[in-house]
Amino acid sequence: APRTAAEPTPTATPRPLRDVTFIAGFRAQANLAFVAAYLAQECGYFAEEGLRVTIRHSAGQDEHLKLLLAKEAQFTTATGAQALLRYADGLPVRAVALWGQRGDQGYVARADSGIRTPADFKGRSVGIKSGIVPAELRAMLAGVGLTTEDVRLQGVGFDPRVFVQGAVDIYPVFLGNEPFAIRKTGTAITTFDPADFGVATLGLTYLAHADVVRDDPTLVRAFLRATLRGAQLAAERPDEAVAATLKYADGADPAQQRYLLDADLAAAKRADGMGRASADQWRALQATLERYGVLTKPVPAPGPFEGAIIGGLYDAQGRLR
Amino acid sequence: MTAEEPQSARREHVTPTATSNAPTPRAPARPEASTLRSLLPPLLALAVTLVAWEAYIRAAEVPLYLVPAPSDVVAVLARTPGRFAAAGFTSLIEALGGLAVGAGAAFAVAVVMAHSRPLERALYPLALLVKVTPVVAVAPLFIIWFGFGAAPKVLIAALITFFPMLVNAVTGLRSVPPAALDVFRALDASPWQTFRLLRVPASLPYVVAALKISVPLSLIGAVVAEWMSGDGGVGQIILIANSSLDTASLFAAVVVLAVLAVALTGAIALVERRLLSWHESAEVQ
Amino acid sequence: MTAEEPQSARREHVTPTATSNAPTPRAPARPEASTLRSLLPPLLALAVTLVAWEAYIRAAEVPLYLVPAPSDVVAVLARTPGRFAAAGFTSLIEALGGLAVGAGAAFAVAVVMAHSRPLERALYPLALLVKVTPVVAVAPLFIIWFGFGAAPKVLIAALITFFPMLVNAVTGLRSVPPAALDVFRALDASPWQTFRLLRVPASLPYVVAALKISVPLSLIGAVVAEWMSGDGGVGQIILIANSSLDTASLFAAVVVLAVLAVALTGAIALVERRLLSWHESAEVQ
Amino acid sequence: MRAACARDGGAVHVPESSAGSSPSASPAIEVRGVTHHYGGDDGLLAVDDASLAVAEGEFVSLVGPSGCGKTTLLRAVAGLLAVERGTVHLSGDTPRAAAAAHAVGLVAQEPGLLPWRTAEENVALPLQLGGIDAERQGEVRAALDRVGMTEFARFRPRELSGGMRQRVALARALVHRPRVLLMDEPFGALDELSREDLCVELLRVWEHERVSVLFVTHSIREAVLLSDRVVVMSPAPGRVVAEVPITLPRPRTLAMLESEACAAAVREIRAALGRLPAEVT
Amino acid sequence: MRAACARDGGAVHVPESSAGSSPSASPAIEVRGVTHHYGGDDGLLAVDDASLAVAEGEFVSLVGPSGCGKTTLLRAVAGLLAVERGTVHLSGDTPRAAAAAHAVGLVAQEPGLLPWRTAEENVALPLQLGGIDAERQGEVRAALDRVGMTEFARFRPRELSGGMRQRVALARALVHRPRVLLMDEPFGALDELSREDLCVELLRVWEHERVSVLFVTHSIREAVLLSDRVVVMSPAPGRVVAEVPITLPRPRTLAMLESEACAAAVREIRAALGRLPAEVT
Ligand SMILES: Nc1ncnc2c1ncn2[C@@H]1O[C@H](COP(=O)(O)OP(=O)(O)OP(=O)(O)O)[C@@H](O)[C@H]1O
Ligand SMILES: Nc1ncnc2c1ncn2[C@@H]1O[C@H](COP(=O)(O)OP(=O)(O)OP(=O)(O)O)[C@@H](O)[C@H]1O
Ligand SMILES: [Mg+2]
Ligand SMILES: [Mg+2]
Repeated sequence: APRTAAEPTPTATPRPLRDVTFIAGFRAQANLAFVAAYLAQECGYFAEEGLRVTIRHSAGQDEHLKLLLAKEAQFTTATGAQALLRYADGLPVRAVALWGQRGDQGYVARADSGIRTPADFKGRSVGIKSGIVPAELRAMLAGVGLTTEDVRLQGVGFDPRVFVQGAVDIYPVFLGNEPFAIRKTGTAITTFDPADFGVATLGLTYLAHADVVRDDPTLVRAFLRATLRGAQLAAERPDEAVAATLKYADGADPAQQRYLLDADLAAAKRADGMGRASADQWRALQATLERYGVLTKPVPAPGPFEGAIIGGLYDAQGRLR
Repeated sequence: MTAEEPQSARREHVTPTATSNAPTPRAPARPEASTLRSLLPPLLALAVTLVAWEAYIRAAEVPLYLVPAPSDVVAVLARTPGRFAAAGFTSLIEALGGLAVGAGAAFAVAVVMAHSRPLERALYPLALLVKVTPVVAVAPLFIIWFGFGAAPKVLIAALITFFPMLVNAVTGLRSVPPAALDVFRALDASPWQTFRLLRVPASLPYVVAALKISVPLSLIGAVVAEWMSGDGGVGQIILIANSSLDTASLFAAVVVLAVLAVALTGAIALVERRLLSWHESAEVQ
Repeated sequence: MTAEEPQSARREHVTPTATSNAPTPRAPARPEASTLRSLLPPLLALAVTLVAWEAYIRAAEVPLYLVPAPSDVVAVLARTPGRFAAAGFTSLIEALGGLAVGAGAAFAVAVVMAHSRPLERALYPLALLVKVTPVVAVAPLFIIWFGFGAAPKVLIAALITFFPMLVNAVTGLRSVPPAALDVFRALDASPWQTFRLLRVPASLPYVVAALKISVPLSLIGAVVAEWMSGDGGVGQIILIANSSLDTASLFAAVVVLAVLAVALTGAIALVERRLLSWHESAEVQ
Repeated sequence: MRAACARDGGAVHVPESSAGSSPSASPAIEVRGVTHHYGGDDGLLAVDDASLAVAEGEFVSLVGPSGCGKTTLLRAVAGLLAVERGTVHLSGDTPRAAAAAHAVGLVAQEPGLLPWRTAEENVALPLQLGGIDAERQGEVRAALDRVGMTEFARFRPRELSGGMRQRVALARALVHRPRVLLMDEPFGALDELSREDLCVELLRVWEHERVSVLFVTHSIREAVLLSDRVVVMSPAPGRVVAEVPITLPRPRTLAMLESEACAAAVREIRAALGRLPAEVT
Repeated sequence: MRAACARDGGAVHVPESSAGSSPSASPAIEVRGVTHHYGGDDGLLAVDDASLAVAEGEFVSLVGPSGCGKTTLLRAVAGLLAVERGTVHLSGDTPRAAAAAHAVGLVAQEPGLLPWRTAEENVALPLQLGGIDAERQGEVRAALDRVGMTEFARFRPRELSGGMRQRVALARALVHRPRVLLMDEPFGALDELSREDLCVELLRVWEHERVSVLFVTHSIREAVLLSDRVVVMSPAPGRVVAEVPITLPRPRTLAMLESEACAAAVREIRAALGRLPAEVT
């Protein structure tokens, strides 16, 4: 039976606590991957696992990866695609948990724009962030026999107001929160999740330094156990999870955070236990990235995902041991 | 204005008239009086701007998520004043730290550059390189090297304020009246005495000017640094507001920055009054 | 250096000696000669820095993803020179546009501010407000109002360069020798004549100085704008490099910026030589 | 007519009455009861009820201790300063009207040349402001000739010595053929020997121009050497305390400085200044 | 001894030889065959083989046309300029040694006061630089007294008139009791009447200090009024062309300016300058 903060573990207290730094790969918000850590901290799960965890955030550029590689942090978050690409770059990183079983990158169009399916993208202006055409867009278009030649690609920033004001027809979003923000402006929209159109995507992972995974699996296990418990608590008591988030994101809109958490919880659902992943999922992602030229390097064994540790935390019924 | 244009380089005199009159016109204007006079126009201008803005927003029915009306901004500030105050304080401390570090370092380098033209020419392009390096390129390094918390933010603010202070300090340290320099040398003053008693005081007006320029820069620096390390201060308020299209909070944050900038500039102006009452600029201001 | 310190305000003279000698020491130094002399030290300094940097990276075995060695940066530049050149050109155009617009607007406002102290006091805080407004807060508005493409980027660069130009231009327009002003008034010159023939030329040295300060600012502005609207120019290279841990490309982009900044500053210095040969500063530079 | 009378020194015997107003046609410069405070009535009283007149083609010097209001008075005549009380007329016009008619040439202690213009471009300024242009370049050349600066036409001010700059300023003040020439210690920044040279220069020029001069100076001997009449002002607040006609013949030479007539004039002026040799030290 | 001889004017009959070196104890200032180019040998020859000497407690003026090298020479004596050829000694020491011994007081045309210091703080500078401090504030007061600036002790330079600034500069040059006082046109920027006042001032001070003075000026009459001896330099490149002893009795008064003896000295000096009244104009 899952422990809760109410009944602290007897084994926890005597051990000297180990210092661990977790840096969330973006600013504080209610991504399940973040919330899991917030609650693990809040409810003392980390302590029970013998960890003294410092939680940091990054601006969503690549500094969290640099910090991980510099061993300033032991754990961070990255999308499945990022994990795969960096791993293929030969950098010593491994994903030790996969939260989002599907990617959180999608697209929105105004409901009154007559854009209902990816096929309707034809001839419309499609926004792309940071100048890179994502594989999932290419894949989604390919699914309906289109290429990026058939749409007008338009670099857009990180501010949906340009979409709300009609500067672009189709806008790239983080499905978890941006649709909510856009609807708040009174704009009715249709959302497009590539996964719904058979595109293989993966969401956020926990990333660890390869050395840590190899030399110190117990540390990884302890961190995962604590955060998985946090995630479970988040699933049971989402309001507490949002409250915990707001401690890190003072002034954020609770409703929007709740929306994000719910979306992530839905995306994290998995019969054999949250955070796990199958080799097939990763192979499918790899295939997509290779097909659309995002991944050009070979992916050496054993692959970006280390599933054994998290697997060892679950029993046959997918319950946390 | 031109009518009373002071006459160019009026020759000075020692007649009784002069000795009794001359000081009077030269003495700087009464502070409190001038302060009041100098405060009125900007307040007026501000009021006008705000009213016009509010009116436009209402007339054109600009949606809140796009541009808030002043009233919206005030409302946000009023709802959680503590939050904005705290954030402002955090950023202020970082900015001040950055100002201190950046100005200090720049002045030190300026001492070297002022010492010889070739050295100045040698170092200037490097300073320029520092100047054009986008913060994002170095911020992660700073975090890696100096950990999280205030240190990297202060250093980023320092980085941004470094350049203007350098340029002015070099000019200032060079702006020594040659006649005074002659006197020092005729009295066999040591280099250290000349530096301490002559060059440094002579450079003060330029240093103060640079500080004024650097105030907004240091605040911007602190904010950008806060984005990079994704926590604390006005920077975070802006980030969060941005993510939820909360433009009212966004502009409120900007208002906080503006207030801080004006306050700091005012503080410097006060220091200037006390410290540089001897300087010509004291007259015109 | 101090030994030959020019004597303070040497009284001038009309003796034959003087008429024959006086001009000579005052004439500005031969351009080409001084250019060469002024180029050597910085190049040396640069070389030293690069060598030291490379050596450190190799000695300390700093990983590439953290800080690249100069050789790595050069390699990246050599691999896709066209890409960097194109991006640099894009950003350069935006920066120049911004410089032109920002400087132009600032000068126009300066003309108003220079006209009366109260107006200056009134507008200064507003200018300060503009200065502290983080680009992220306004960039989207610019895109919404002016569409995608160059326009918003130019305007953001302009926004950033506005402030220093304003401050200097006001000072410059005020720096008119009163004696000359008297002559104009005694000849009943129209305000327009006084402005065109006296105030504007007198302000040029200050304007040029401000341009020098603004060059790096305008480039930074263009880059930030490119992040905001996420396409084109050096900004995009930085963005992509950042999101793919490609530090070498990141630094390569910074190098491109630095080169552009140095080039622009140099160009301005040349203009200065031609345009301001009459100004004291021509001597010391 | 004036050139002649200047030569035989006849014109210098201006009737004292001219200090008020000349009976004949209105004088070139007429200042009546001018009073001026700086900074409002409760401010500093710079000039107190001063009156003087300069006849057509007359050379009048204004001497007085520093701060007595000489510059203030001169600026009033040049129309650079709106006086508080009293009237100023140039051949019957107001100063601004005279300025508008380009009837005034001004040379101040600071040459006030435009540093970005060459000597000849500076001299051309009055013509340019008057809308007369290139076609009259001849006059610019002529003006530069008159002050012996032809060879320096293309020099910038910073390439010229102080004395040379004053010569250019003088040429600029004369190029548009003003009726009145106002000079405020034009040689104040120069050394004694250079001053003497420029005085000789100025005398030569003046003797060829149909121009009336009001010349402010500190140097009593300079005033005596140059003037038909010397107006003496009291220490501040400035009042006109004496007018000393100079009877030295024209053309004047430096040698005359040694003459007894000169010494006498100097003594008279010093006395008017309350500077009797006896009572000093 | 000096005060006396200065009074009866005996000391002024310095043997011409003293231009080279005085037979007695080494003179206060001795300049021998000094030559200096600005900007290297091929540069501008400013001073050409100039020699002069100032005896203990003697007041010597240096006159010459502008640009003849007076300031250059004075700066060499003050140790501000390393001369190319020739020797400079102050009571046998090198200029730098004399400076190190705080034996030199300097007053240039620009007062060169520190604008951020009050008059008294400026006067205190030499003591401060010499490591002597507060305990000698008395001397600062005394120095200010001597130049009649006591009441302005707390004024900043920009609150003082030009003449007042020069008085403060003079006090600063005297406060550390230097053996030699070097003055480079200290009154150049003042008007004639103020100059006279300050000359009288300077004479009063000098008659109470045991100090030897080298005084650079453009004004021949000023030189005559002040000096025991006037050294005349030729136009550039500067050479010493004459030494004119002034036989006016001490203490001097402005009245003496009117005396025939003065006029004679002036004529002699003008002649030496190649400025015979005859040949002018
Ligand atoms: N623009 C001004 N504002 C205030 N006071 C002034 C101004 N100009 C002159 N004064 C004062 O008015 C008085 C007369 O000044 P003015 O310059 O006319 O005298 P002056 O005879 O020209 O003196 P100088 O011979 O030194 O030039 C002086 O006390 C001076 O301080
Ligand atoms: N620092 C310098 N660099 C180059 N030339 C100089 C410098 N100082 C003076 N000169 C030149 O040397 C010559 C002598 O200058 P100096 O100042 O000694 O003459 P002066 O007699 O003091 O002139 P004045 O009476 O105008 O002060 C002049 O031609 C001057 O232009
Ligand atoms: Mg005057
Ligand atoms: Mg000199």
